[in-house]
Amino acid sequence: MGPSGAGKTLLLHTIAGIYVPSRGTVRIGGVDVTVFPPEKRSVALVPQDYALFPHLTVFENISYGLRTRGVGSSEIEERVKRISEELEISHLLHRMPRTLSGGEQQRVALARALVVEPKVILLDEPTAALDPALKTSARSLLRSLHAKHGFTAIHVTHDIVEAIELADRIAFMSGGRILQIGEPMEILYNPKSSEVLKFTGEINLYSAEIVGSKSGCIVLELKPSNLRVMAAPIPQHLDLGETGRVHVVIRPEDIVLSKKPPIQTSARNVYEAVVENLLDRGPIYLVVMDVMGIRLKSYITRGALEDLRIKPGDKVYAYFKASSIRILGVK
Amino acid sequence: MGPSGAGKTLLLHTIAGIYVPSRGTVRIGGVDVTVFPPEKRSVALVPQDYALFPHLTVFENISYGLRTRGVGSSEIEERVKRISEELEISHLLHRMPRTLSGGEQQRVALARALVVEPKVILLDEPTAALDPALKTSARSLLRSLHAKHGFTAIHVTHDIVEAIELADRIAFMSGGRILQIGEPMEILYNPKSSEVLKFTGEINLYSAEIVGSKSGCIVLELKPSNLRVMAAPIPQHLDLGETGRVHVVIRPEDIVLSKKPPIQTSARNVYEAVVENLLDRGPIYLVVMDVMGIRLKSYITRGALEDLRIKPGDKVYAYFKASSIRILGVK
Amino acid sequence: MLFILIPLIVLHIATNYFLTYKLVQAEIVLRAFITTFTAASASTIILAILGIPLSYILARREFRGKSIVESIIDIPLVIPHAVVGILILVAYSSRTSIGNILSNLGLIVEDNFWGIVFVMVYVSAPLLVDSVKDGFKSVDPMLEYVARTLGAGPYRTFFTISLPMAWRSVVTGIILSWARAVSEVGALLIVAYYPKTINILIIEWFNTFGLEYAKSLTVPLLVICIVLFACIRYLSRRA
Amino acid sequence: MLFILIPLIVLHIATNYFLTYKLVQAEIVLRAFITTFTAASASTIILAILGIPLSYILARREFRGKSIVESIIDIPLVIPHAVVGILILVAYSSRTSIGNILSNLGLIVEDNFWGIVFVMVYVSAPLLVDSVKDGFKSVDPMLEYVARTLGAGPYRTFFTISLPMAWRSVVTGIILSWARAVSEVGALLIVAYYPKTINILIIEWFNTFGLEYAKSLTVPLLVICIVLFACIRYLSRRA
Repeated sequence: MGPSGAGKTLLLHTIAGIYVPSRGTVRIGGVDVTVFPPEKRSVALVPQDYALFPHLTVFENISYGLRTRGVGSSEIEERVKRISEELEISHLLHRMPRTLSGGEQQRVALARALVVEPKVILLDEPTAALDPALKTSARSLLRSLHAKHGFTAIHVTHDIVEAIELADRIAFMSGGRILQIGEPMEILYNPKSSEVLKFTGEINLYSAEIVGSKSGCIVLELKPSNLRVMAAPIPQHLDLGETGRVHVVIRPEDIVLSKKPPIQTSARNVYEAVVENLLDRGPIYLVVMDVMGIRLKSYITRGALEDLRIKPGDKVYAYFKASSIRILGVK
Repeated sequence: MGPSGAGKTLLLHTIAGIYVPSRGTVRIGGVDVTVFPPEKRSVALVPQDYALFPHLTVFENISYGLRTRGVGSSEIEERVKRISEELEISHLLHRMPRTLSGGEQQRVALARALVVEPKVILLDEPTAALDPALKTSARSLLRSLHAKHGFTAIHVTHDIVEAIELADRIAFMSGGRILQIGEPMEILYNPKSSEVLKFTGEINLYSAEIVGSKSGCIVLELKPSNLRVMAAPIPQHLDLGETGRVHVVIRPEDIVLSKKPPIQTSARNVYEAVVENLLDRGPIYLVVMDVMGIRLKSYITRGALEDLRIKPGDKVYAYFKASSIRILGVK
Repeated sequence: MLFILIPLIVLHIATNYFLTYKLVQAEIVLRAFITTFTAASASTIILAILGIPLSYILARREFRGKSIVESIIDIPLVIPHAVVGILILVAYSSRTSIGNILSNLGLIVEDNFWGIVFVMVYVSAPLLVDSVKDGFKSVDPMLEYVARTLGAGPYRTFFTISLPMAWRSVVTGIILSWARAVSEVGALLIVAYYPKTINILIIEWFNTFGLEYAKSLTVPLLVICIVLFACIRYLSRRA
Repeated sequence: MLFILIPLIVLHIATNYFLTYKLVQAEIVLRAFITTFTAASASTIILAILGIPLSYILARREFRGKSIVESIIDIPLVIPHAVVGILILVAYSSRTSIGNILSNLGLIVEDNFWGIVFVMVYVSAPLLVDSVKDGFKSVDPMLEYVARTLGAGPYRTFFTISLPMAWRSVVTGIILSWARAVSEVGALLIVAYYPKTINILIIEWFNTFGLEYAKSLTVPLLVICIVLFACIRYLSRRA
């Protein structure tokens, strides 16, 4: 993960063997492959624009890697059939890539990479070229493929949401350097440099557990405390798995503050919070609060700040609508 | 104004004489110029990418139209100097266009068009290529130029905010047809087709008057009623003129509803409202309310709606932060 | 690559530059150079006058049969050189009806300066038109529209906007067509052996005096062509 | 445009097709056609074998002196045809040291089939390399990288991805260089008058039998060239 221009794609190409680094080594499964050509590395690359071979049919695209390995034609048929069914692209096998939609192209590119059963699969911003509506379903497809096939995926993205949703470990890159490597929570809760901090931003991001539902909303418990929040129903395409553990985001501008407790409103979540810090952000202020061990961040105007006379240590009421909670997905 | 692909630019080019229409006539100041070549029409075109002549200096660009008219060189010097000072580009006159920033290029293109004193000036999305930060200042520049020079400007945009801010009359186009022509308020308050309605959206848009300021905020009176609202201070680049009349926008998602009056909060504006209508918008509802003759629209979740048991005719409290009010500009 | 380069190097080594120096001063050689370069220049000027407006129309307008016109202009690129000679003679020699009109205007083709020019125009037309057309295509038409709305008529717009902006391609096209004109010999052998152009003189001397003399004659010609070529590369690099 | 078209029409009208039919069956004419087309085909095959990999390297790799290599390859475009003949003779005739080695391999240049091929390769090399290079440049390198990660070696990638995707430019380049090879006459007059190619036969007949015979000889050659030209246009239109 990292901002654009951080060298993420270049790193991916170095791993794939497209670039040979002038210093350093590339190891895959303990083997030093630095000087190996790409075809000897057992890595499969899914570039950002998918790079389907335009002169070959979908079937020929998917089977390309098998044919180069000299797999027998009946086995090719069999394996292409299996992966196509899994990715729901069996009906596309005779088509040419240029006739496919973005989402279809992505699945064909994934099938082409997966069918050779590589040790490592390199995904270069796989959702960047998709419509917003397709992004989420593409992410859950990647998650389920990963769960089933157990390959190592190196997934490049500049989208913090995508990184958190999918990654076991995140490497944060900027200016050609990896600034931090760790589990998503580690990166988010313990950014080791101001670059990382700036990128993770001032969003409210929590790990949470679904504990029930009430009057059309679902009830979440924010971790590590047991703070309960009400959220709008989860979109159907999100597969919640069995744990019910999710990540949620609340934008600071969606959180309203008051000095006195508000009465029951459509802003469903009301909490008593202790102000920890006030940070000047130009025309607005960022108020950092603590709610039962959960850190909550809210933007308020300079005028409101003066009027409410908020200062660190104060007790305030923070509240936000159930619809302000964005559920990112299962972890 | 209209969505992209509506034929706005084509219409502009037809007025400029770049396309000769197969049917219909073009009249400028009562004269039928349909078959006139562009150079006989006294229109000046400022295309979207400004189309400065890259092989000429800024001075030569601006003076191009004067030279074609055979204006004497001392008068050219004089007039270019005047318009450059007005547009604050005197220091750029010796530069080549490719060395200019987007905002500078725009001003040079405007100077090149204005210096020939055309009857009509055609602006094709003049702010579309600018940074968001420059958009607002470009709009106020256009407004002040228009006020000073008194040309007729035909300004193409797909941005409703820009249209409302700048136009005396708006023609709404879609699919190559003009669906409605009228003053901005007429288009907004009385859209004649569902196309127009969809484009003007469900934003809360009001005419307002600045009546004072209080604790760092300014106080506005929404028209036609005398509803007072608190808004964050006006950005400096907005020239409020002398009337103090402005347009303001509040997004429906920024308005919070409750059944009981909330206590003083950082959401500074609290009103008693009567629910007029509830409209299903998929996962959320649009609540249309009346506050002292002002129509207020808010989105709430299905869960909140059920919980609050809102129905048409009910009295609710609607409130929003001062920072939620966006001041569009003077009218 | 070496195959192309070796002859150039060997020629340089094997040339008797003293002989070259003497030969260039011989009247017949000088006259052949003058004939070649005047004819090439005349043909390029004619082509520029007729071809630049044509290129502009092909770059800007869409009309029925446009691709046929473009194809016809490119035909000389694939016609064998001897065939070009025959074609010019068949169509424009003074015995034909068109040739008759031309010769009344003083434009005699057979063994005449104008025959050389005709051949040169024929073979170099596609190079000029294609290059200039690409140049005009790369000029944003919006610049021309803006110039028009600023009061410039179509001619003024062409000369103040379109032509200055496409100048690199125009110059490249002119050099290419000039070099192609100088190169031609096959068609000239048929249409106009006289007045002798430098290429014909090289062949004639090769046949009568042998390689040594012919070789010395090629050096100045080669130098001129390679310098022109360097100009083209320089122009296309900067664009 | 008309200037180019008129000769083609006039030739069509003025040709004695009966004579053409008879001439094409004459042994000397047949042999000239065969010589021309075999030599052109041989030179094109040699060029394809050497030129396509070279084009690929020029399209894909960056190295010092790349632009010099590209310039050298384009030089034959601007060298006058008679000069090309002299250059080939100077470098590769059997009296030179390189030519000595070549003639020991049976590749004699003077008045020999291989001389024709040498000339043809020299003049058509830039056309093939430039066209094929553009073709490879238009293939997204990412497609090649992906093929490599899927297990294809560099050669397999070239033959299954790069070459099939650039085939239009490759075919266009081959046709252009073949047509250019057939066109050449100036250099052949110097390097290899014998075995007679069709262009040389046209010039010879024009000098001995006059326009009527030469004219009839050009028609089949012209038809072949224009058909090939139509193929190129068709290919470039579809791309």
